[in-house]
Amino acid sequence: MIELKPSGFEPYPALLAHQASISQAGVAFGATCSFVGTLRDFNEGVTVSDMYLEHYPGMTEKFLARIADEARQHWNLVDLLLIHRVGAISPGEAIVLIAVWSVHRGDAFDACRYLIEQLKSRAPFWKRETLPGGSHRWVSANTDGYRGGSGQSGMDSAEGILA
Amino acid sequence: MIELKPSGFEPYPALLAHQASISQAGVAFGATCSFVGTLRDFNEGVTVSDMYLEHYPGMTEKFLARIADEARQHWNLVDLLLIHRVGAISPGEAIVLIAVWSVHRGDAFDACRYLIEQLKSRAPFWKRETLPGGSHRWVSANTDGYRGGSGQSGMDSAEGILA
Amino acid sequence: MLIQVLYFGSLREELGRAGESLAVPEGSRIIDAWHALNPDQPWPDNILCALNQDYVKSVALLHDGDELAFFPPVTGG
Amino acid sequence: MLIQVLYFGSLREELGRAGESLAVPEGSRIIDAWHALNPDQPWPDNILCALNQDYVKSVALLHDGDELAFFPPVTGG
Repeated sequence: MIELKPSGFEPYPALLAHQASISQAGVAFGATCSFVGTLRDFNEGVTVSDMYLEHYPGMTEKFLARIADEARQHWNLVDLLLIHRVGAISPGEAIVLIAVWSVHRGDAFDACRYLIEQLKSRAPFWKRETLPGGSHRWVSANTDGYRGGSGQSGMDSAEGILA
Repeated sequence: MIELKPSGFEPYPALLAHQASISQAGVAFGATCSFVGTLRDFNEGVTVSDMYLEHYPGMTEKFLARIADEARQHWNLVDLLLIHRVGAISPGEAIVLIAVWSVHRGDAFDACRYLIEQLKSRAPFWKRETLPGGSHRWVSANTDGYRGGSGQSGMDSAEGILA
Repeated sequence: MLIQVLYFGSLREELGRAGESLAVPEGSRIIDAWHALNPDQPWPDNILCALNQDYVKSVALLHDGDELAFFPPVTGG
Repeated sequence: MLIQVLYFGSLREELGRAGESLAVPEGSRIIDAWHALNPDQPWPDNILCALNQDYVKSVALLHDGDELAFFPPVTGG
């Protein structure tokens, strides 16, 4: 199931509610991998205010449905759940939940990672950050999701607010 | 935090309780990756009865603490939680929860995957499956966590019960 | 041919427009539509294009009734 | 030297013993302790050994007071 949420949601209760619907016919899954992206309230010592998540109505849903189909075709999955916020979001709130259920752990892990990487690099969402003075700036780009070390690439300061 | 649980536990409430303790000083994490292993109630059409999880008191705790330390040294983590059942376990119950919090998603994903792979291949736990007639058999080996396809290796039938 | 054009994110804000209609001759490509709509703006670095809600390259041909979108690198998740 | 020996999982069940003490001469290795305790059992395929709760190879030297464990491949998680 794929859902765009215009207001706050609790990722783990949402995961459990979806899992209950999977489990009704018996416990068919042995592995669940989930990812939650959360808006931090601090970035390098600066308090982060609200964020606004713009999206492209129609294309965003289409793109998320496509990557979900790709994941289902590529791995042996029991089910998946993808919830993404749109609109105004406050520090501490969940931005995205991806949960993948499978029989064996490799499929759940790999599909979950695939979905978040595709979403981060290609799904039409744009984050606009509210600065302390009330002005705003657009987050310029997502990165590979690492900071420093291990030969991973760095990232610009605006992106550093989010995972 | 690392915990061996002699009775059932609810993985996502446990995750949330731990997350609340992390968040008390502000939302320092942007990414959470979690894995839950669940005992299935069906394996290739055969109803699975209870499982017993034996462990090596002392060494199990020591081993889990070591892989947690390794994960903290290798990746930039905010915190991690690892809960594993011991003793009698019923279908539908969680066997293991691994949750990893980090600033950036790559660290949480990679550390979570590292922990479950190390745990599956090296942590001193042994599963004894109760068969429908009341007799039992030992699960012979864990695998790489995939079934068929994608050039992944297969697994024996006893292992197929669990992710 | 008439197409519908949409702008998102910082690009929408920089241009001061969320979208507009455009009449283009047969054989027009995406980059031609950009220049017709924004004659004083060079083709932006890193701009992304979607035609009828699928990613395409700037050389893609336009057809009557197309929905064309321009936007900066995405930052969801 | 006196060591403590433990067995786990299917191996414990096959041997019918969870553990025992063993006196070994100086210079004994893990594999020597196995043969002393199980004279009619060949060294099992895939057996794992831990000495004082750390994985070691079968050629590891024993010391007085050691805790030695034998067990089959692990199946947790």
